[in-house]
Amino acid sequence: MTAIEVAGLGYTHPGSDQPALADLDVSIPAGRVTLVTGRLGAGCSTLLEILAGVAPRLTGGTLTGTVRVLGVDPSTREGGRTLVGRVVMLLPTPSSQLSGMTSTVRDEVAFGPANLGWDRQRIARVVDGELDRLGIAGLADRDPATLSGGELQRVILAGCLAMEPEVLLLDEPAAELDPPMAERLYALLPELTATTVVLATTDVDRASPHVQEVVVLDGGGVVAAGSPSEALGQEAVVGLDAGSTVARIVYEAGGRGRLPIDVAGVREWIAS
Amino acid sequence: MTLRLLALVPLAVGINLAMGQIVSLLALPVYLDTVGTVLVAALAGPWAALATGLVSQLILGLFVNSVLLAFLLVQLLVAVYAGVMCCHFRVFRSAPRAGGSGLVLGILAASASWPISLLVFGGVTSPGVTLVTAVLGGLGLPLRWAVYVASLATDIVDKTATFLVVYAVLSALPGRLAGRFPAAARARGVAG
Amino acid sequence: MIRHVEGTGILHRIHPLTAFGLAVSISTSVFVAPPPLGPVAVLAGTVILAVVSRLPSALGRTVVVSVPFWGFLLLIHGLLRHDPGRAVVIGSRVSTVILVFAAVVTAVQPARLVDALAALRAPFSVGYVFSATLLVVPRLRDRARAISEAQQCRGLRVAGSPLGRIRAVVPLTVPLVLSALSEVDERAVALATRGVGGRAVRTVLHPPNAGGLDVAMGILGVGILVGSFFWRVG
Amino acid sequence: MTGIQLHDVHFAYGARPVLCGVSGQCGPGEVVGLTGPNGAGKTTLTRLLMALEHPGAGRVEIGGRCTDGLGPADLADQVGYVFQHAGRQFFSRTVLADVAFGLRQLGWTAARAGAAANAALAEVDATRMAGMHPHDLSPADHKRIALAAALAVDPSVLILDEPTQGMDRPGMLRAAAVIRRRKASGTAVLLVTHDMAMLAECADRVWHLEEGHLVLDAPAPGLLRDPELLHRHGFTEPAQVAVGRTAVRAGEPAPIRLADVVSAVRDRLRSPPAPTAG
Repeated sequence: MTAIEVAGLGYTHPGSDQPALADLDVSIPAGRVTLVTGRLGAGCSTLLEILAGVAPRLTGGTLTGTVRVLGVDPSTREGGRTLVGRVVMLLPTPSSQLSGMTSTVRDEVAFGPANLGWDRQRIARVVDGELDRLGIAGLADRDPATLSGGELQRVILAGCLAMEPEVLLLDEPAAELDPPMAERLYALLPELTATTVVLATTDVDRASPHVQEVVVLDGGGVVAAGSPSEALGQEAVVGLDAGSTVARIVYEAGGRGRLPIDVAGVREWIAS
Repeated sequence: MTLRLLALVPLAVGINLAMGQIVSLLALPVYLDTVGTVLVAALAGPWAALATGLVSQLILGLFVNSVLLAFLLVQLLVAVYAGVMCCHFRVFRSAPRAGGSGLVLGILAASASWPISLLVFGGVTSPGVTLVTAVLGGLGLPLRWAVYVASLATDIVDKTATFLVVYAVLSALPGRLAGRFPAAARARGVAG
Repeated sequence: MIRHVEGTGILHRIHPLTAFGLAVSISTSVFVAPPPLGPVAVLAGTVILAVVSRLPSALGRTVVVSVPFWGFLLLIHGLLRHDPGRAVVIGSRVSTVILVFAAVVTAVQPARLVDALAALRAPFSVGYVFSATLLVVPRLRDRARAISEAQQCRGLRVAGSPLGRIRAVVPLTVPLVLSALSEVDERAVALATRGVGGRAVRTVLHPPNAGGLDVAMGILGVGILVGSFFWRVG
Repeated sequence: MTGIQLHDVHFAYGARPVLCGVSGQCGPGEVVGLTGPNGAGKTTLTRLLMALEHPGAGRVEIGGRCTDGLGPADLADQVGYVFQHAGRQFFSRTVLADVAFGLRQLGWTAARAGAAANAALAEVDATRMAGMHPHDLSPADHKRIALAAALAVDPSVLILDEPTQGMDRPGMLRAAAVIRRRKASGTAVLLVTHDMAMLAECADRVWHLEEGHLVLDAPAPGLLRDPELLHRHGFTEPAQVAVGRTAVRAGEPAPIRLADVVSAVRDRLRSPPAPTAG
């Protein structure tokens, strides 16, 4: 079953004459973790903004082609309203996502569910669940304005998950986290089995062990899609210098065809 | 109110209140505390500017010094003036035009704050202005005129500088932002 | 900026809107009550309220702001115009307003005020703009400082000739404003993605409730206003 | 002695100690990677070096001068500093004008400043951005432009706070190449980073700060080749080092830099070693 279906998608940012995405076709399966990657500027973040319905409705720009998220067109006003709370996006900068309307972490996590109009018992239940899942129950009574960037990003993620979204979009979620914290965030993703997770990042080495599907973009279109070893090991992808460092090393050492993307793969490759 | 306006207003208020940090570092005799309001007038029109002015003064009044609440009307005057000037007169087409509009606003703002300073505060406002007032009073000028002259001098300098700073910002606006605030191009007279 | 301080005093315990109503009523009374004794009496009453509510930081803040103000008043009205009584009247009025709002703002947590407004069905935008501004202001102030440090590390001098200082305005203000503007979209996106703008009516997480203390403070507020009015006319 | 010298540096914000007796030196032509968890005092140390703060006790010397009584603008002709949030310093309409700004502040003529700015942009491979608006660029390009602005002064000391944050691998390798070139011409470089791959590319030594104490001052290659030492300080081994280890014979030191790992793998593919016993 697919959660997201995109066909012939083109998009140009406001004030720009270069299209950011051109004739892009992709389908993303429901209930799995999909990594969208490419070189910087390949259009991964832009794709997420379109899926979230914020581009072009909120941020402007021009869109062509068709987009269906959970069967709905997020670029229309009506479609966008239908998807409120069902499609949720986490941005790279935690500080600009903080609502400011709450004095405790617990209430900050409850901000999204409260906007959906849920009753207080249901909110309390999901908030406690997410605080536990992300290991931040100890922060529950802290003032969110006093947290570090890494703590705050987990609070905002908990706030996103507390809305029980069907689709979770993560745009460079670890950009402001230190490596151990980034690792913990990626490792959490496969546990979200009830949710379709789409992760956009160039941090492929750290993220790829925790994803089930990969889509590689370049020049505004798709160059490869499939399982991590299928997509990231393709010579065309490695040749772009996008994706796995390990595969790139083997490529530069003269390796061709399907390339290994992890250290174990290299051992086999050398042995064969 | 759209979500973008909802996001813009707090940031513009933040600009108003953060300007004090910069002018005190540079020890300049201006406030520049309406830069955010005038900027929003150019970027998003008079209504957004009015909201920015209102929120600025309320936050200042509640969290910094409640006597500033008395000058709420002056902030709103700045917002309305800037909104009208941006919509209809393209005041940010050139630096002299921007500076001139700021100068006129300085006269209007001083005239509006004059009765408040005089009647509510007995002529005592910010330390710098009050010192000028006291010197003029000591020279024999009647209090009401001493207050007017002192606030006229500071407001003209301040509002002219404010409009020039906004002019500098608008002319340095990158294409990515300009594309997102189409009204800015109108205020600069480069399109529409 | 005045910051909220946790506490258990009277102003901490009453409904946020009762507290603000009381502040408005006292601020009005100090202008209604007949000078010279009226304003002095209202100021004295407000000081007692702040002491009883255990808000020393609001009192301290008021003293800090009031001292230079009284100094100038005494200079202009006492020395230059030989009317110290007027200085006392204006000074009492202004210090009362400063103190009563400082006390209420110190006692009422912003999030509680926002919840109180939401419980009265105020639009989401009112509460959001108020609280988002409180969050943004200190951040932009910090950023203004960071920008000035970055430019100084590139050789910009912020002290010295007036012309040099005027020239420094652009490298200090333009980056601040542009960085603030480039956050607009990000913040709007964050709101949209956290369920703002949907069809639902927002749930108020902690609706504040009003009790007997609120009735008493309400009577006090109205009483002060009515009392000062009759003192003036009678 | 130029470069960076720290003599028993103490610093506290109010009652909270941030740096407790940090000593170390980074000489000309040396690249030191400064690591540590968030809140360990890394940023404070760079602020002391830039004379944005002054030590409570001890001495900070940079470019041969003690920072006591100096301010950041006094050091601007000798020290280049790239801030973590580099995008926040730009205000000009073009990248070129912004890079030249610092030089003009030092009293250089417009012609000399323009030439140096162009050369610095070429050095970071950003010549095509010279005429663009800095705020139209990505955060990764902001880092690149800020690096060019720091290089344009031809500083004897470079302080870089997370210079590769937000960059992809090609961007990181480009930045590393620039740092190696500057190191070869005698610049002392302090590199604050979480990026192990970046340390592998260009660091000579690593200073590791924990709670204000310098707990490790070790050669970078040795640290990167020692999985146990890495783990003890909360680092993860960069993938390239692990690949390098599979490519060399047991007992041989694993290559660290990406280019060396590539040639080791290439050699291994050409001439597989005789299987070793055990």
